[in-house]
Amino acid sequence: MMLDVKWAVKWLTMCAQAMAEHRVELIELDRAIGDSDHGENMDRGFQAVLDKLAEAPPETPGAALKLTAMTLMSKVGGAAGPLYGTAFLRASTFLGDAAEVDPAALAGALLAARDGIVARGKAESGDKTMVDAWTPAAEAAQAVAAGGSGNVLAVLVAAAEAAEAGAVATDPLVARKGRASYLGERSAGHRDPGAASSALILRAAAGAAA
Amino acid sequence: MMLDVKWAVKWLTMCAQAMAEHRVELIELDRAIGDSDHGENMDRGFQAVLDKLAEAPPETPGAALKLTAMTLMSKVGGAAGPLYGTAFLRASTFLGDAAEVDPAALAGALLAARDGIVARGKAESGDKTMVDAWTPAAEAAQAVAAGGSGNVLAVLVAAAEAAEAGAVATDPLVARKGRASYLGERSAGHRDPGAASSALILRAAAGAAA
Amino acid sequence: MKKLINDPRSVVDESVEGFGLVHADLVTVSADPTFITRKDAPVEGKVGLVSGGGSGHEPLHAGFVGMGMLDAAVPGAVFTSPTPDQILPATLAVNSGAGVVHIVKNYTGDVLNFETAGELAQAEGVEVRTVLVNDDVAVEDSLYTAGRRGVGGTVLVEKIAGAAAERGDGLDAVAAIGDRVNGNVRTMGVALSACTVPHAGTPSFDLEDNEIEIGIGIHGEPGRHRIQMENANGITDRLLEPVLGDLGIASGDKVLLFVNGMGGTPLSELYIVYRRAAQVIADRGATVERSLVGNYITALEMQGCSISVLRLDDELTQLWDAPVHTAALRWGV
Amino acid sequence: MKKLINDPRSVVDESVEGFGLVHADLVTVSADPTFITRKDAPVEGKVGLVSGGGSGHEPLHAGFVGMGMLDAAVPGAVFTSPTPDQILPATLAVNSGAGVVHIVKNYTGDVLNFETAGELAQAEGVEVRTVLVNDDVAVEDSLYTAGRRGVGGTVLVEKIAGAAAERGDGLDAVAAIGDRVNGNVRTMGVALSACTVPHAGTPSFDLEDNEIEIGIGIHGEPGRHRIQMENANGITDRLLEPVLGDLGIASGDKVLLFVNGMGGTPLSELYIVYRRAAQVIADRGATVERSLVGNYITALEMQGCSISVLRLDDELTQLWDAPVHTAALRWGV
Ligand SMILES: Nc1ncnc2c1ncn2[C@@H]1O[C@H](COP(=O)(O)OP(=O)(O)O)[C@@H](O)[C@H]1O
Ligand SMILES: Nc1ncnc2c1ncn2[C@@H]1O[C@H](COP(=O)(O)OP(=O)(O)O)[C@@H](O)[C@H]1O
Ligand SMILES: [Mg+2]
Ligand SMILES: [Mg+2]
Ligand SMILES: [Mg+2]
Ligand SMILES: [Mg+2]
Repeated sequence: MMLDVKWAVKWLTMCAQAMAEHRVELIELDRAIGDSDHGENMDRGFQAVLDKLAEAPPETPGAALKLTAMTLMSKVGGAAGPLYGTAFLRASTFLGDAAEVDPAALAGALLAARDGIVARGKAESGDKTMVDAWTPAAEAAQAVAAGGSGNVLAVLVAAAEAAEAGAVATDPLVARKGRASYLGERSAGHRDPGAASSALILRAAAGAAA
Repeated sequence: MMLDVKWAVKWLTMCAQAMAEHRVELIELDRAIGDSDHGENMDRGFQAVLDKLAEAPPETPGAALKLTAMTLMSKVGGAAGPLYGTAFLRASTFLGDAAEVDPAALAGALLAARDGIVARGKAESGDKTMVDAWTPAAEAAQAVAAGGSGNVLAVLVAAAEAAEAGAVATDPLVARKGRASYLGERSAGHRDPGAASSALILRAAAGAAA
Repeated sequence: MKKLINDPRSVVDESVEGFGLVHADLVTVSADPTFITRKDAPVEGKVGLVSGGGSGHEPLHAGFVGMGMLDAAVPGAVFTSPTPDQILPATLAVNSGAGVVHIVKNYTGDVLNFETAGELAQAEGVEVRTVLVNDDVAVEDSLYTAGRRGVGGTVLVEKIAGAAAERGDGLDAVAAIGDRVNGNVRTMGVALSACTVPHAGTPSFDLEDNEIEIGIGIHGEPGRHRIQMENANGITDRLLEPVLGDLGIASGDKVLLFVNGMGGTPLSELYIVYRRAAQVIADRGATVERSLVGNYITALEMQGCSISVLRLDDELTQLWDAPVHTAALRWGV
Repeated sequence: MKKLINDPRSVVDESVEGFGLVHADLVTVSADPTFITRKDAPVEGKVGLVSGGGSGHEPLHAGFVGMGMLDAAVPGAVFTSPTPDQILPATLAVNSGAGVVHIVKNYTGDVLNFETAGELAQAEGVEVRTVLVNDDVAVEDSLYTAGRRGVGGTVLVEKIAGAAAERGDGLDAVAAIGDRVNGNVRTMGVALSACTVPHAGTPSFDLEDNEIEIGIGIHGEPGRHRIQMENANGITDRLLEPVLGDLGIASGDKVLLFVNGMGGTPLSELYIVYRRAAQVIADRGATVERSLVGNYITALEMQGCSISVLRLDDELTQLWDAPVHTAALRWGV
């Protein structure tokens, strides 16, 4: 099975649904160790993505992700806007104008997204950021894709599960990047909101392929 | 029995004690229908009276009341400062430089105080002000004095009781003067703070004579 | 109660002392009795302007002492009018011989204390006129009350009468300008939360999470009535309607629109209220010629605002535009 | 949550629209994307100054747009940095050819978004320099954090760099002055209460009645540590000590002392804090040459304050004194 632009649009639509549904939860996470805006920003950003998708339906998965990147960049603001913008842009660049995405390309795109976040934000694993969701996700995707089963769904489910585990694993960490880092030790005991939204995004990717 | 300057000083001392003791209660009454300052202002004012009495002990009841008038006028502020200032000033003028005060003079001084408050504040009975304590008090004092028993204590006890009843009787009234009048109907159901402090002052007068 | 204070009883003294340090180029602070005068007072040949009242409304009045506005401010205890023994020396200090205008907000305490001080000053040979400010339309039935309160309009009276004095108007003329401003300005306010008087320690009234007080004054007193929370446009309409109605603002009128914060409301929200108020006034065919938005007459940390509308004529506009140099209002210099 | 707003999602747009109406003589407001420029931008031959950041800190930044200060302000959503598609057109609009300085508070979001916008502007042929403001001494261990935050010092950087641009300094010189101010200013803040972000609807943190947060930023985030409530002098000492220590203020130094309200604290209390801070500085043998007291960089309706100290030299003092004409700071004109 290969992923096409329909999947991409469904993914982004499910992202928008997930952000709307978990808006308050993400605000609450950000309230604890940040400035209470993450859920609002992500919700606003993905609603704008929906509008753009309706205005000018993309023709390839790469084009859908590029449109997403530009929209998030111009509508989200804060730290998450440029970081997610870069992630989607790098993934889009990786996919080029291919009409279909196979497991290897998929895993490569996820890794490119992760690398984009790291390049932009300079966070390392364990800094209690979205990187702690994306790195295990990209690695899990690579592992499944390398296994050669040829199943894009399996790649995405592995990525989503790893991202979710990665987000949960941020709970005890002390933040060293982003706004939560100002709290020092007091940031421990709370989940990183960006890692949580990353897990939602990757779960939506799997959901759209199911 | 006649009242002398010792009584006057004791009265003012007991006033200061009463204001300190009932400070919070008077603030609370003023909080409900005014601006929460009456207890603080009366307490500050009578503490200043104590200081003045110690600095320059007066020789007659009239002198003690004049010193009180000037001190309240310059330390209390708000509506109560000028009103009580005028009351004590008129009472002082009425007593002149007599060394002793008999029941008739006492009742006359109380009436003069009441008249001073009315002249200054233009409130009528039933307007839910301190006048509602002073008018029945002055009348009760007159009645007892006119009875001719010759008992200053009885005059003061009658005045205090009438003032206390007058203060309680302000509860259901709708204020038509002072800050509480802005509340309109909402001022009903609360005791007027100035009537309450007036009752304290007159009870102290009786206490000092007991 | 959490406040940046040391002792409820020293709040006014310490705050005024700090004010004097910051604005030493503009004012002189006199302690015991407490009052604040313009650095160069008395100004030769100029009518002196004195205002005052309870503290807790900062920047009013001390923040308006300076060139083109007040010559002296007399702060009482929090929410308590000052006493004659403060008002009198302030009056004497700013009298250059041209007489002094007292600008008094209409509260029983303020009126009585300024009245006494005025009489004492007259007795010392100083001509005194009083401008009574009573612009609060929330006080509906002034027959059965102590009369309308002086609220937001006070700032406009002080600025415009101050400019008249500065340009050299005589005593009666300055008082007449002050009265004219007062006659042409109306105000109404709302509280979203109460304030806490330092010595009281508890909020001045209790509001539920979904309630607001319409028609409040500036002393943390409850208002005329309590309603369910509404949005900014709805609240603005409620405040503005009686203001415009009472003034009889009609098509062609020129006005100054003043949205004043009560102390604890963010500036950004005042601009949202202003936006609606400007729309409503424009819909009436009137023109907002001048504006003022900010915290100028407050009730400690109360959340809420008041809206004042002043009907302008050419002279009032000119006087409004005239240079002013005080801690809280400054332009043209 | 009770706020004078219509809809959490329209707060910034409506507030900026109101601001534009009130200050139409000073600024032009562009909607979609939202940014505010100086009325006469671009000013021929002058280096352009652009700042921006999340909303909720008013009057920062829009209130500082005008002669002698910023050429443009770019407001994001509440507490959310603006996006490159706002920052870029603002940058282009104020570029007269002399280049543009971005004044950026050091937060990941602000840095990333301004960085992108700066690259895009460079690509369009506009020279851009960035002054990063990071004056918050509450962030102790900058190795293990995103670095010190930009807080109160931002106002001083904007004023002084603005004056340098106004007198005709070139692009690198203006940026260098901005960096110099940033290098000589330190700030620390306290919160007595939290603030409520409109879209969140609940306070940004929970404080007991007797607790305060020391070392807060301007986004309603909790601070470095929580302590029992103290009096104003005690709190002032706690804030000032690390500020003076980090700057190494010694006898003979001249400083600017800036006591900033977080939005919900009465002005009178800020003067009480100022009074103590001035005493402490005098005790060190340093001189307070210039002062600023008021709500200039806020966190919505948060109660609390920050204290900033800027070490002055003759040039910085001169630039501070230079005329400025904005909605929130005005003198000399
Ligand atoms: N340097 C960084 N690298 C990677 N992720 C980061 C970095 N800084 C912040 N983040 C992520 O951004 C999230 C916060 O996003 P958001 O609340 O939208 O932005 P802001 O902090 O500007 O309010 C954090 O939870 C974290 O996951
Ligand atoms: N016109 C008046 N005549 C008589 N008493 C008045 C008048 N106005 C106010 N008072 C009295 O003053 C009291 C309030 O005093 P206080 O709280 O000290 O002054 P303020 O109202 O200025 O805060 C009222 O409770 C009332 O008894
Ligand atoms: Mg955030
Ligand atoms: Mg009172
Ligand atoms: Mg009072
Ligand atoms: Mg943010």
